[in-house]
Amino acid sequence: MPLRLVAPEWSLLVPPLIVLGTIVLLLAIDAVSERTARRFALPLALAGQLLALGSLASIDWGQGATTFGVSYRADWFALVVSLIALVAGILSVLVSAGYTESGLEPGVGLAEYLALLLFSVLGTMVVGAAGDFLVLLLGLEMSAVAVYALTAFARRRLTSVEGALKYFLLGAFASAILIYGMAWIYGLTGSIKLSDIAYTLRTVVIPGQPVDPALLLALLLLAVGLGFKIAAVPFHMWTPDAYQGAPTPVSAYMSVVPKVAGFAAVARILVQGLQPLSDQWAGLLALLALVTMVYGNVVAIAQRDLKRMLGYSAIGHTGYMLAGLAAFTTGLAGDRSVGSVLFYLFAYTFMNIGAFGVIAWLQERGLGTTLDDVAGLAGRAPLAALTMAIFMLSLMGMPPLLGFYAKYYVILALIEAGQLWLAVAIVVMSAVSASFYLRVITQMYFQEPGGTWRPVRTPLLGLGLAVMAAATLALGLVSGPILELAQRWPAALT
Amino acid sequence: MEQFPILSVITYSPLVGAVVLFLWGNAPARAARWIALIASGVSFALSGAMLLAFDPNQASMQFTETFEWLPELGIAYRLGVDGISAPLVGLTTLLTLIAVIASWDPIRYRVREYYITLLLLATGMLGVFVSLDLFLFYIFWEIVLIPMALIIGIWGSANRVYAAVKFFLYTLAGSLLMLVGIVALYQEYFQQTGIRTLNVLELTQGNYSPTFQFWAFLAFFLAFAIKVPMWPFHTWLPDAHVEAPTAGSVILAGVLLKMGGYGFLRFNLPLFPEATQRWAPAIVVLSVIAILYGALMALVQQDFKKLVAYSSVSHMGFVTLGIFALNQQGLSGAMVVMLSHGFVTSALFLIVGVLYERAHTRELAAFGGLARNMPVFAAFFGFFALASLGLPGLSGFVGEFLALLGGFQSYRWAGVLGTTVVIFAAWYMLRVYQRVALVRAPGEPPDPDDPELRVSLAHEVPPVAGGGDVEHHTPDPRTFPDVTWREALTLTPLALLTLWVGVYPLPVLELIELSVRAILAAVTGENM
Amino acid sequence: MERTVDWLVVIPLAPLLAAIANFLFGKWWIRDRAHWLAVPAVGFSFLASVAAAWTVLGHHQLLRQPLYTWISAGEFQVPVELVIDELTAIMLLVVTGVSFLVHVYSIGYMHHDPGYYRFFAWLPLFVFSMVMLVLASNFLVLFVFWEAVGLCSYLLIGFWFRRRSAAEAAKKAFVVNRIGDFGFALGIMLLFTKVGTLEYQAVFEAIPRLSSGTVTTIALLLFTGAIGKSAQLPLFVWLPDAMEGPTPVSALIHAATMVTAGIFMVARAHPIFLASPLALWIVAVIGALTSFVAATIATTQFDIKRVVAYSTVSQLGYMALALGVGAWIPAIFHLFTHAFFKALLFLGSGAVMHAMHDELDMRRMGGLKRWMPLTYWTLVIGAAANAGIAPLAGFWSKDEILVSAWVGGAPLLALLGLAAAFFTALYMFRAVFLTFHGQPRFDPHQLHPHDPPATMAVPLVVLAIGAATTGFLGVPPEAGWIHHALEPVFESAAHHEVTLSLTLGLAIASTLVAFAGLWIAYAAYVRGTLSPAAVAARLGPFYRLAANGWYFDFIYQRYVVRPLDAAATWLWRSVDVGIIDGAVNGSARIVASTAQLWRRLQTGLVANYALMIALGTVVLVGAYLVFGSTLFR
Amino acid sequence: MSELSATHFLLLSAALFIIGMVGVLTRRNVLVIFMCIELMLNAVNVSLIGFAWELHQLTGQVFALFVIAIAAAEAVVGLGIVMALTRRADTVDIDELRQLRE
Repeated sequence: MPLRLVAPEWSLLVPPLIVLGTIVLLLAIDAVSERTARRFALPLALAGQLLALGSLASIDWGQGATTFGVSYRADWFALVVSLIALVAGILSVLVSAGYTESGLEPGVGLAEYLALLLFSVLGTMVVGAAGDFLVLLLGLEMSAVAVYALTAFARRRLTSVEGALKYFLLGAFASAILIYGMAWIYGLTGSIKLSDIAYTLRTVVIPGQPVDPALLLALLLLAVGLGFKIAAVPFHMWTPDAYQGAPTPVSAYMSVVPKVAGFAAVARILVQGLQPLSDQWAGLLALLALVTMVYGNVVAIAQRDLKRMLGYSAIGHTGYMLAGLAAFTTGLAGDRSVGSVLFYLFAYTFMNIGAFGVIAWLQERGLGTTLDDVAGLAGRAPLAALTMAIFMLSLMGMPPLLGFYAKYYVILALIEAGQLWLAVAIVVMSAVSASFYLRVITQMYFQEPGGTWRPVRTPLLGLGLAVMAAATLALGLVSGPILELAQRWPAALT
Repeated sequence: MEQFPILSVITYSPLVGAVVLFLWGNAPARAARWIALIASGVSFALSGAMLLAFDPNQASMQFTETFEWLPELGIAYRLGVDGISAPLVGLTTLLTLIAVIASWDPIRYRVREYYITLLLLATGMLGVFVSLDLFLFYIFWEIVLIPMALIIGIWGSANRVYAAVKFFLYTLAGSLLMLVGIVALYQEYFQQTGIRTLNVLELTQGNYSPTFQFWAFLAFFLAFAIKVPMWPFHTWLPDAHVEAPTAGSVILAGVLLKMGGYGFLRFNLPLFPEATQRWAPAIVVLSVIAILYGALMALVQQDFKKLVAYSSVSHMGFVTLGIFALNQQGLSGAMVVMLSHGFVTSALFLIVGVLYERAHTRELAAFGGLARNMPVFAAFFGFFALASLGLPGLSGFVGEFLALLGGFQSYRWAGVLGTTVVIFAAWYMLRVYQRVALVRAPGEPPDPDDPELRVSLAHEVPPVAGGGDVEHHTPDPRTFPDVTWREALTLTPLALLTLWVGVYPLPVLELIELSVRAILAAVTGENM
Repeated sequence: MERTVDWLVVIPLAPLLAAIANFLFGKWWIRDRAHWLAVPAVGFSFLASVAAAWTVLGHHQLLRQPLYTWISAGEFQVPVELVIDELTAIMLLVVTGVSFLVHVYSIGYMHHDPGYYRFFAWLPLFVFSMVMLVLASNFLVLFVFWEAVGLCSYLLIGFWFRRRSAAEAAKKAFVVNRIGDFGFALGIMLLFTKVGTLEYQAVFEAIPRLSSGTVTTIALLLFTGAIGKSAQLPLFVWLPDAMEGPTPVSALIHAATMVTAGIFMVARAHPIFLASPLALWIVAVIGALTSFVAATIATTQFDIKRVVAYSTVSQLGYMALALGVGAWIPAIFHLFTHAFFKALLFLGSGAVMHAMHDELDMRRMGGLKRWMPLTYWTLVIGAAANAGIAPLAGFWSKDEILVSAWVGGAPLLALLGLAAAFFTALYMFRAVFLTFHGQPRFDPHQLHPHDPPATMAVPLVVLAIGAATTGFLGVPPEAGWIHHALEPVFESAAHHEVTLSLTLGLAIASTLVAFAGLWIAYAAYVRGTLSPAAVAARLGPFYRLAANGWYFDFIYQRYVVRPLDAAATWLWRSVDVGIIDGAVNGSARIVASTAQLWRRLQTGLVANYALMIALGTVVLVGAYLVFGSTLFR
Repeated sequence: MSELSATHFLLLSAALFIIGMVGVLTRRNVLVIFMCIELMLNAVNVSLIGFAWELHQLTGQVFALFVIAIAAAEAVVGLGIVMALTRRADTVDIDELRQLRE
């Protein structure tokens, strides 16, 4: 019989295709001439992502259409993930502006840098939209591999390479474990399509009955692999090193987007694919969440390097988000678990990239990345200090900043799911975390400035910081619609 | 009919001032002061109007404002005042204004930032008192921490960073559990009624299981107990007070501590009546301990500010005692004590500030005989010292007597023990007054015809370490000028209010009477 | 019957306004014209009181002027209301009258003092407080001005605040009074809790409904207040120190205001005390002991003002004794007479001080008689009256107290009072002789003693007349004018039939005792036939006991004040800073050290990282095997 | 002598996977570690194909192909990083890279 080729629903693919196009263009102009690339790459990257962001509106996400069979899903979940990924991408480009102008060594194309960055954004979007293991895996690796390269971008600095190498080796190691888990699920359910897996499992798993140990093993392998991607204790070890080693703008980026990809994968795999096993994995997530938030927040206290401290704080926040997922109960409309996590990621994007952004801003001005370097910042650059203070307080979860709302929704989800103890753990850990976030503010406001200060102009970076600060300040007050959007996930994942 | 949103205006006019100052990047110090003065003045004037317009003959909330905010989570922007919060709003605006004036000369460093912080603080405090939505309340409650910590940490004295961080972390840790409590309450009410709301007035309607009440009460209690502060959660207070600048101490003592007492009245009692009944005895014990303990601590302090700080631990003990005596006299008394403590202790901190401006030390050993060259100062100090030791005819007595009477009616022993403090209060207050204002300056020879030997009473305990060597490197008290007109301006209104509430407290009592009765009705269950 | 009038308020108002004016404008504007406000004001309120007394006394009238509601919290209502009945009227006369004289006297005495205006601000304030105290219509208002009186005493005793001794004495007076007030306040609370009101009439009507235990408790608590205010055992220690204030203040405190408040309050609350025999008995015992102890102490003092001060304590003891045996009218009667001769004694010794340039030690006086005859004679009258020499004021009132004590079932206490009477005569005349007789023990050429100026002399004379004559208001005993005047207030009080023989017997006994004291004093200090030193030596420990005020101050200082300070310091250093704050900071430190410990896990070795991942997996597997596949669910 | 079944594939892949894992944990040479990871990935491929063979599907095998592609991509980036490393500090001993720690 003749072979019939089915054209995919291109309309659903517009946003990722725009990003892809931007990447191709970037590489093309880089190939054409270094100079034009240096001039146009940045605007191009920004324009491309903004365009993609705008194109999100062109799709009716409500009907959850799919293409490539069911492998690519354009549903609410995909929308929110792409949204966060693109916003994070844009902000990261802005944060990178200063670095790419001064920090890059000659011979290393700015275009490459941005291309890699966009690749990883693309990968994250793909993860969000993945309908089966294959696409999901491709997305994950796309987002990860690009970041391995980015981490090593400051090649002359050994720590950069070291961080990259650690990240890469462990990342590959974890991916292997992850894929092994996928393989087992495939073997046991006979499909790699999330929906089919869920369908098959429903027939296999009877609540109250012991589950097939092989299935459990597979679940564990997946958990380990994903736990690595989202930097959950004890699979977090790469995080502080990579964050500290990488160029600051990259740290900013990798502190958010790969995490988004990771959580998107967790949601797709566990919540959508392995939903029938929720009794098994929800408890597991709760345990991981507890360990993660405790370890991250406590160890952060002992840090003096800001990037490293933020690395540990990122682990702490992973803990909070995991707690949000652990609040998964039914997957029905009332269930806030995934919604709260999505909102948390959204909030986290602004405050964390912002925090790293300020550090980058300081480095532009010849300062280091330790606590002593921010000493007396309030006297020197009141606005910068204020911005940093806003991000710190937001990460701390102080109202009325964005971080507070995020935390509030997670706690809400937990308590509605009856997991009071996790909620308590969260607030206790917030108190602990306050101590090290506060230390930054103490340094900036209560101490006298030190170190050399080289005044330079970094308009784009400044703009980015302003945007993020404003968003952190104000978005909380109007968090209603965003939350509502994130809250539509059940329609997508069940 | 759409009424003028007076509460919002009162609450946000300081914020407006802060924003103006923030935008005006290079505002000169004078401009900053004036803007702050205007902003706080507007807020004060409006709150005065609000108090005049307030109708004491209805227990329900007045001047209410409501906007839907996050309806899906039952969160709305709800404001309103009753007899409990209205006077506290007035107190807050007044003390803010006084704080602005009191900082006029002493604050010379980063003036603009200072007033921005102060005005933010004002908005936060006002928000706490006017918001009727738990979410909104919590937001304001936490907002207050940041500017206060900044004021202590930036404009404070030697050991300020430690004090600021301690204040911030301690109070934050206390209030975070309240957040869980709030959400849990929300969920509990939802499961009962199917309504998602954080409206305090609505939530009070629900009846919750004793176990739930027990824990939720605890979650709220911790936050408020630390703010009050109750024994043994008080240790942040002396540090914070000692390090804070004068205006900071004024606000801290005058308003922030009241937030705790207000929290008890507004949330713990009406929301968790059974739990209140269950916890009351324990809390009364703590209160009595606080009353006596604070007084004893004040007895032996060598640092003037520490002394006043501990004395306010003792006074706030009356507040909690009165509240958890759970009877009309107790609650009214607690309210009056809160107001009176707001006037008197704030004034005492201003007094310390006056001295600090001149001597740059707070060691009692550095002072003496000030009544001669600073008669007006001595008069003010004496007046407020007497008010603080609960002399009848001044505001302190009315509140403390009512609170003690309330405590006595519910728990005899508590009343008896609590009353003993009248002795200690007199003792430490008069002792410090004598040390600072009477007799002679340190190093000054005694009055030639002072028949020292005839004193049958042996002398004070000699000053403990630190006290003795201060005289050398501090200016001679004999050279201090008397209070400036601006300092007098800050003290006079407080003095008048103290006198007024002491001599003719009826209007205040009537203002709070109905609301207090409503709360009691909610707790004891019988309808009014 | 009862009448509501609207002019009572002027009695307290006049001095109050004077006080405020002098306080606010004295320093810059009024200065040494202060007395132009104060003296007329007090005089005016004296006239008003006379008018009030006129309408009240003997007409069975009750004047009442409601002012405003002070406190209202639920059922707790406290109106401020001025009420005048016979008792109040008498008190008003004493208070305003004596105060007026003291004011006049002060014009001369305080002349040249830098704080002149201040003095004439506090003095009228004192009068105001005392007047309000007696005019109060309920216990709380009474308490308010009870404390206000304490405040005024603080201000006036510490008038010369530059002196440490004065400051200390003032503080001591206030704090010791506060100890009494503590009991008083509790009494009021208990009263309200039991009765539900604090209005005198309502309370007294409700008393019979209360259990005897409650009534006793209330009575004793109230009396605690009186112990503090009226300087009874064991709280009398503040009164002698109160001498640190200017002499007119002492006169005011001891004679007209302050100390009489306690006696007045008990008399005012007599229905409560009548309902509790036990309380009455305790009052009587304390009174008698006070009178005796104070008298012995007075005998050993050399500071003229202290002698007089202790004599006040002793006289107050008599009054308390009278109250204790239910002899209300004699108590008030003695209060009345005592006011005159005690004020006289103080102003007199003030005059002496004035002449001797503030010398107080009688050992450096002597022979003053020849320079200041007027002072001498007035003082002699005062001393005699105090010593209870017939027919002066003191004799009648004191004698009546002894009689009522005897028939009131406490003959022993009466004997104790008699003993006290002996000492009274002894120390009074000892003082007189030491001061005025014999050879001058100072250099007459250096300081030339002289009689005081008119402003001071006139009050002396007036008071002397009073001290001599007021006694006859109580003649004949049990049926004098004052008895009839006060009858209606104390209707409920029991009446004992007193036989004439008993009255005469005790009168003779006390007179003999008094003369005995007088004779010994004469022998010791004028004739010199008996050496005080020898007597003191012979008495040994007893003498030392008395000379040291029975060691009360010593004991308080050693066993109350110091330990309390020490305890507080310990509590602060070890409990507050050590334990409580230590716990707070300790928890923070624990978290920090945990952080330091855990960061070690991050070795930087990839192998360890991978190992962690592997171990993590194993642990999770283990968790599943142990807890089953559904942990936490 | 039994029929070749999925179990054999799975046992083989498990063995390879464990060997690779142990290698990663024990070896110190970056390249060796990387090879061990490749080994693990290939072990996964074996089981994928085993399952596919068992389920008579192509999916698993396609999946395996993609895994190989991913491994290749990782190899490129990884070797790039290793080159950067050797250029910067001429060592491939992972244990000497511990500037970033604690």
